[in-house]
Amino acid sequence: MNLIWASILIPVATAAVIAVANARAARSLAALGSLASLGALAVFAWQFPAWSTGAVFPEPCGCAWLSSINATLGVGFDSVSLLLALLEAFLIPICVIGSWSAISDRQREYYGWFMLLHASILLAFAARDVLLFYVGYEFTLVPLLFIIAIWGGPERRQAAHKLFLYTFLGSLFFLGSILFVGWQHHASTGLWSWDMGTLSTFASARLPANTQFWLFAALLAGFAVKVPLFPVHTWLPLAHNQAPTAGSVILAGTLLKLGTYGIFRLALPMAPEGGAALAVLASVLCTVAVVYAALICWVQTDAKKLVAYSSVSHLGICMLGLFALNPVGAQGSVLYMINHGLSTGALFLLIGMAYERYHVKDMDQIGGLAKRMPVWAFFMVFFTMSSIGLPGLNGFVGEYLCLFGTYIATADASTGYPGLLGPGFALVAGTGLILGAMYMLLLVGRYVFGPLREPKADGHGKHDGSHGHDPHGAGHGHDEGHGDLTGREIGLLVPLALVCLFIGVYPKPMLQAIGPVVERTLAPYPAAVERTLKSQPQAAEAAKAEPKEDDRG
Amino acid sequence: MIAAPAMLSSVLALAEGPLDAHAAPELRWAGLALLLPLISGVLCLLCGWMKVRSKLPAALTIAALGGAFATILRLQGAVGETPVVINLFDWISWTWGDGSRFHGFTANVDLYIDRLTVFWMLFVTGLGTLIALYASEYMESDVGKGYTRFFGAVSIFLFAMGCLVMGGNLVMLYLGWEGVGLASYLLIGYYFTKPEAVAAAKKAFIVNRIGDLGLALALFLIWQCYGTVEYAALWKAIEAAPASSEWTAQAIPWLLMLGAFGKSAQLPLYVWLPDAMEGPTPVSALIHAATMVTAGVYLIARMFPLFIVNPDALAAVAWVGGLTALLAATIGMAQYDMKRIWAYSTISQLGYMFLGLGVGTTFGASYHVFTHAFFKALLFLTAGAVMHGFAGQLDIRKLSGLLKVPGFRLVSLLAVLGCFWLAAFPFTAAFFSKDEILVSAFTAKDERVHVLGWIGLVVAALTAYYTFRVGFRVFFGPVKYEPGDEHHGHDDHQDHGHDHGHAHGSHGASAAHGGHGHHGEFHPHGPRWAIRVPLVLIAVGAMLAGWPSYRTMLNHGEPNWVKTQVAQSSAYQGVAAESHGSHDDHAAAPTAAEGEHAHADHGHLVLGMDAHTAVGRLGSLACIAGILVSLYLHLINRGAADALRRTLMGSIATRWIVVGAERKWLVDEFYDWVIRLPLRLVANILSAIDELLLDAGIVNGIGALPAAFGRLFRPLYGGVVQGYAVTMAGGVALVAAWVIWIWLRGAN
Amino acid sequence: MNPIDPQLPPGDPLVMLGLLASAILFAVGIVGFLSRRNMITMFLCTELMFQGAGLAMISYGRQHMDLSGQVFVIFILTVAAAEAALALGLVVLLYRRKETLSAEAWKELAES
Amino acid sequence: MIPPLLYAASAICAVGLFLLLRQPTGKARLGATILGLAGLAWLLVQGVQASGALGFDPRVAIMSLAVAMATAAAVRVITTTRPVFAALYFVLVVVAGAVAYLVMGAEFMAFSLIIVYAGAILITYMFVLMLAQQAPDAGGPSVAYDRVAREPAAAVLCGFVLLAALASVVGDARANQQPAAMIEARANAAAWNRMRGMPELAQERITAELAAAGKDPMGWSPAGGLEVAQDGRTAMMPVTLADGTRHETVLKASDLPVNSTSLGWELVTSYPGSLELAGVILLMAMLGAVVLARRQTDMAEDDRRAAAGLSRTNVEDADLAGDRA
Repeated sequence: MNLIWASILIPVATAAVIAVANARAARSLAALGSLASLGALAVFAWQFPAWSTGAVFPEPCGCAWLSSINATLGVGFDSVSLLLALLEAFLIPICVIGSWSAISDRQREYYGWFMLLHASILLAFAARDVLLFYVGYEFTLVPLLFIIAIWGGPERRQAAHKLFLYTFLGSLFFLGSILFVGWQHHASTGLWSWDMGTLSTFASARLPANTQFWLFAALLAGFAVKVPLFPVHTWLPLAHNQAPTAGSVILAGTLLKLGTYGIFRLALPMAPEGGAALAVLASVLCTVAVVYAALICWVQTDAKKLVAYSSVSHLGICMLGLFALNPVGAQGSVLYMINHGLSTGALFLLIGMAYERYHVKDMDQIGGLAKRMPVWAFFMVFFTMSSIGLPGLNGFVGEYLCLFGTYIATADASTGYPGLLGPGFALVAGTGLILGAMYMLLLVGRYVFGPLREPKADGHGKHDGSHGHDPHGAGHGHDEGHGDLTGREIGLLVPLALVCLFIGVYPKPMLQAIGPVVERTLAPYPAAVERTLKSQPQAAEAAKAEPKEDDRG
Repeated sequence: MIAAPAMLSSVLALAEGPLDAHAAPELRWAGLALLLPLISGVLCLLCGWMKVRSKLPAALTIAALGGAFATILRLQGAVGETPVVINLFDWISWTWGDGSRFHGFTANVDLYIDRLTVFWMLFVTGLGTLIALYASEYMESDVGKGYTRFFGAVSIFLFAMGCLVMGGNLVMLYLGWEGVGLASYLLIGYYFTKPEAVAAAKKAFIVNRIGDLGLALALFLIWQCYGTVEYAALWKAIEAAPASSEWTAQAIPWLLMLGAFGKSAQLPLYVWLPDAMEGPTPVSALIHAATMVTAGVYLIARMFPLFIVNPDALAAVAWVGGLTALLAATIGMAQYDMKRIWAYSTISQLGYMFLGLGVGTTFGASYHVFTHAFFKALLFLTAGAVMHGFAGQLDIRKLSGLLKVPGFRLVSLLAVLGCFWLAAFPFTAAFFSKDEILVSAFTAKDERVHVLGWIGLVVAALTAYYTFRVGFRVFFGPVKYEPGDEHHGHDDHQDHGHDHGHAHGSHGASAAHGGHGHHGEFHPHGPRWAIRVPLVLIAVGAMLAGWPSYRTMLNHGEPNWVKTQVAQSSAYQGVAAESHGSHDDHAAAPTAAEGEHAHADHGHLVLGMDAHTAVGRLGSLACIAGILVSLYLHLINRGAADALRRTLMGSIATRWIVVGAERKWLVDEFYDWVIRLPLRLVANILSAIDELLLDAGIVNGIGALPAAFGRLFRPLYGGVVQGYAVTMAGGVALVAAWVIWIWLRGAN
Repeated sequence: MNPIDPQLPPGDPLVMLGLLASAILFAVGIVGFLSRRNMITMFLCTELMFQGAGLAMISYGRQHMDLSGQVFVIFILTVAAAEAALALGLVVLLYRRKETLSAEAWKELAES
Repeated sequence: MIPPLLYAASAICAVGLFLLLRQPTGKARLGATILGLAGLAWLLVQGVQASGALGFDPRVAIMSLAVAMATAAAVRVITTTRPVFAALYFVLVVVAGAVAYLVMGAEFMAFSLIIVYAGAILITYMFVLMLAQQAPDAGGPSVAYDRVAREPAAAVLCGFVLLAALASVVGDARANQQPAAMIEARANAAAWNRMRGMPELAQERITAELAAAGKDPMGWSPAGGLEVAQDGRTAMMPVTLADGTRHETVLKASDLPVNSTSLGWELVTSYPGSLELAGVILLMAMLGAVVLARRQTDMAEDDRRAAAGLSRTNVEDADLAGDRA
């Protein structure tokens, strides 16, 4: 408990210190603070006793926060949220140190905001009280708004606005839903409670199916914006494209995961009837997202935008796994959240490193950088392979379990978890593998390989007016700018690569840690899915009578 | 509190898996075959890091691959009739619910060692070692630049191939499958500054991915039907419930087939292989001729129990194989680039193997894989040696009489020998393996495939023709050559010629150098020992590849060694029962089966002869006919070939033959127009929809609503103070009126 | 409740007239403020509104027989005087800037 | 008072004013004026009726006239296109207002109004008009930009919706009317209370009474306390005479202090803070006016021209700058 709060509050304290400290010391302080936060969390994870039980540790305390409605400061982790929080704490030092050379403007503010962003994301993952979760979830927007709007690319204002308003609108749905559930709980039991477990148990058991349907719909609508799911994704490419490198990394790495985590943690357990009823619709959206975003990636010329759209496609697969409503898919989905954070974060980092040297992201103007930066190219290929799911690297396990889960999510109950999807969904989403290879290799083929194309005017001329690149930096850019990665940069990438490799080669501990939580979350689903299947008699009959044609696919 | 340490320790515990009691102790070391290439890969990475500027990476790789070969040789002696599963460590495995069948998923890093595995690994590691040795000289101009990258990728390839072949479950196979794809990608794109190479690498990877999707879906289906993806458990499950009529079970072979066709370059996914020749020649030899492309054959052979229950799928495999063989042979006849011809011949030969699989002779297919691996590697490596010596020249019109060029005599000799094998000249190894396939085609129970036997014979003739077209043109005749445009292998060599606009294989432009203009300055340099030794060894291997058949022939009744290997594996499960049994009645007793050989062929007469005899004679005839035509057109009267071409081109009726064959039947263009361009169009439209309709239209539109609403009232705020006053006063008035109205209503 | 209820005690007609007059003056002041362009006239109109307010104060003071109403008129006068001083100072300032008294000469608050 | 009729009268007034704002001439102008006055008259009649008072009261007639005059003058203030005339009409409004104050018994405020408004504020306005309109026809003719009212319809609508609303309250005044006796009693109580605070006000009465009683009319001092009679109309004030005896003087309503005295007392006793604040406001206004005026003089000619959006006049400066360069 104390360690959790330590990991959350250390960044806050760091931000406070940075605010009054010397501007030159800001970056070192931020690095120290983020490493200390990681350390605290790592110690907690080391001592964490519930890796294999799926339980929440420590039991969330009843420390009052808003005592009139019994909102508490309850924090605690189960293995899923702990893994995600570890991912966050792991990425933040990388982001901070990765910004050392990129940000030379208003450093104190920058690192201060970053620390606050870190704290709020950790808070969201740690919170066991839904209102506290909301606070963490929502507060992330504030630092991110400033990070993008001040240190972003040329269209940073618009991007920041859109990000803020769009996701804020989404979270209103989410807030409304949890307030509704809390109020229902009060109306029904006379007690206020905002504990996730209590509310989930209450809502899933006591609310009628119809209410659950709308509850799930509202929660899904709220989180879908953050994930982002297909029709509500358009803020993401812009935000990614305009954000400074570290902002993109953390946005892709963990901020989007808040959406998927929200669905996993709140929407699915609270409204199983709704989840079962809406799984097909949501999965259709996911499947569309996979193909749609992948095709869009394929025609992008901006490297960062390409990777941004790939996030939409990848998260489509991730959510599809979740909506398979069986342990295979959900396992894959949770693992995918982590993997996506690692590999896409690394790709953004790499693109940012090249951008620092050339100030160009457009692949029409720049390419073949492998000749100049072989080490960079190595990592680029490595993380590309991780991103397109090469077995042996992290992407594979999550991606394949997601597809696998989707595939076996048929009405057939031999797995103990009847599902509503099936081979059709897996087939369409599986084309994402092909398309994924197409666009990622396009990226590698043009950006990394091929004849060397460099913008004629380096640094100075092509500077596109974004802040955050100091004039001095552009000055020595000519000598140093086109060199290969520096030791610091390699030092950032190597841990990422090692973690990717480890997860790919030995995912068993993570699978075993995630498994019990997933089973717990999905416990009400077999029954709910059965009911949904029965309520669609023609579909169920068709599924049984004509197994050759999977009509829902 | 100690959960995490416990977790960590389990990570590190790569415990030796439990072995079956009767297994030989050597099997414990099977993992070395995987580990050694992996180690050399990591060491190569370190070399790259340290910027090693010597041939150290090559030495490391050769040593590691040699070690792997030695391991496999030991296994060869130790492996028994029953397969052994060795668990290296747990990979993806967990259970849910009660953990019973269908309540768990297990795909560990297991090795499944049976004779098929060892047989396959034998030539993979053997050829890998030799070709690495060859490459250590071939690539020497890149020392300090791409040298470590090259050998690192080769190591990765061998590791992945090992996973593919030795893996104990389909997910391991998949790992290898994608891993070899990655290695192939890296090696095709080795000259990464050359756009063609990058494009070819990408193409290879993407086309393979289509097949991979099939394989992945098949994997899911297999789990769904049988509840496991581990071979050992799978065979048991199939035995327990052999032929399910569920569509799921029926669909498995079709999806597996898709995977196999992708990796092994069969119709309709063969298009990547010719382009893959952009890679360095040793790579073409190792990956794109001898080993990786046979993974599809391995897959189907390994999964044969799933195919045997589905005659339609088998027939499809046979037809695809036969047609691919024919198509590729016709294209190969009309190409001028030596490597490309060998590439098409590879596709064609792979077609034979699939034909063999389709007609039920896993033995024939595997045997052909075995023989083909040697002679095709030989041909590629000699081509590479020629290319190495002649600055990248590969155009068969610009090379002639190499047998007489000093330094190239041995290479040429070996190349011509290789041509004999490829043409399946009577009593060469390929003759026997091809014979096996064709006999099976003629005698298959499924009569739909008999015609494929005739197609196979035609292809045999075509093969002989195009093989010797190269042989006669390049190695015989008057000495005449012009160097390529690549300063490959020169000491003053600077930059791999990527700065030249085109590939070493592009012929048209090199003519600009003008016939003998270069002759004065250009001295082809012959290969040294590191190229010669592997060539000779491979040639010996190619000869020895026929040894099993010679032995069978000489002492009638002795089982073919290859057949023994194949028969004691899943590849023969059910074959005896299903197939007509021209070879065996029972997988476990090939000896007896061989004896009944003659009886089994009764009733399958080809041209009134016993199938074996007929195919032997017809095959020899086809081969010799092809060689003779080639001899006339390409050695005795070389002008005649051009004249023939002109004649064919002259007539509208025949023009399409030449144009089609030379332009590869426009398959690439067809794919471009039918798949890539529409997809690109759709992608552009979607991109526009996303940016204009979804984002700029709907999202920004909704975002603009409040602003638009505000703009309604904009005239009130013209900046003039009264404008604001009007609103204020109006607002006050309205509020007052409203309050009064409420009050009045309440009062009355 | 009907105000013309005979049961009610009779009201003071002076108060009624005073209130009506105050309302009318206030309304006319507003109308003037909104419809005139001359800044001086506009300020005169605000003075009209002050007049209305003052009259209302006096009327209610009379109705309740309370002197506070008159006291507030004193304050209104104070504020009016202060306003006049400042406002007219501003008017002069503005006039010097643009050589016109038209309020429409000043549109800097407008968007774009 | 029936709201619909009230609203109808307001509407007639509004139409009249609207027509007048459009600067009609001749008969149209006459018609509009008559219409407006008719509406006004109806409104006033309703007001008087609503009070429920019976019989003729000359004060009501005077008040009505004053109101009519104020209204008419106010309308002229906003319809005339000549600012000077507007100011003069405003004086008329102030005078009419003062009459109304007088009638309602606020004598002090009536005169202060005239002094402060007509005497001080309006004079300031006239000064400003003089300052601002340097044209030959300063103050006299209408200026071009203000010849036509802007948005008269919107303005009239706003104004008269407000009028209707406010006029509705007038009815409320009757409904909330407390019995006269009660009001009077309370008012008397307040007045006696004031008297208690300043017993000197009763001096005249006490002196007269003592003189009549043959005692030393000056030799008394207030004994404290004031006993108000039951009906509140009279009160008994005890005083201590020079000889120490107690004398009780009976005070009548006529002995209560006059308006100005009471007002002064009320102001000082009940609103001392507000009074101070008012002083501060006036001071601040004075300082503000000084600052506003000063800033203007500090500006150079070119700066002012630049501020006014005009081109710079001082071309020599530019030339000099060029030479220097």
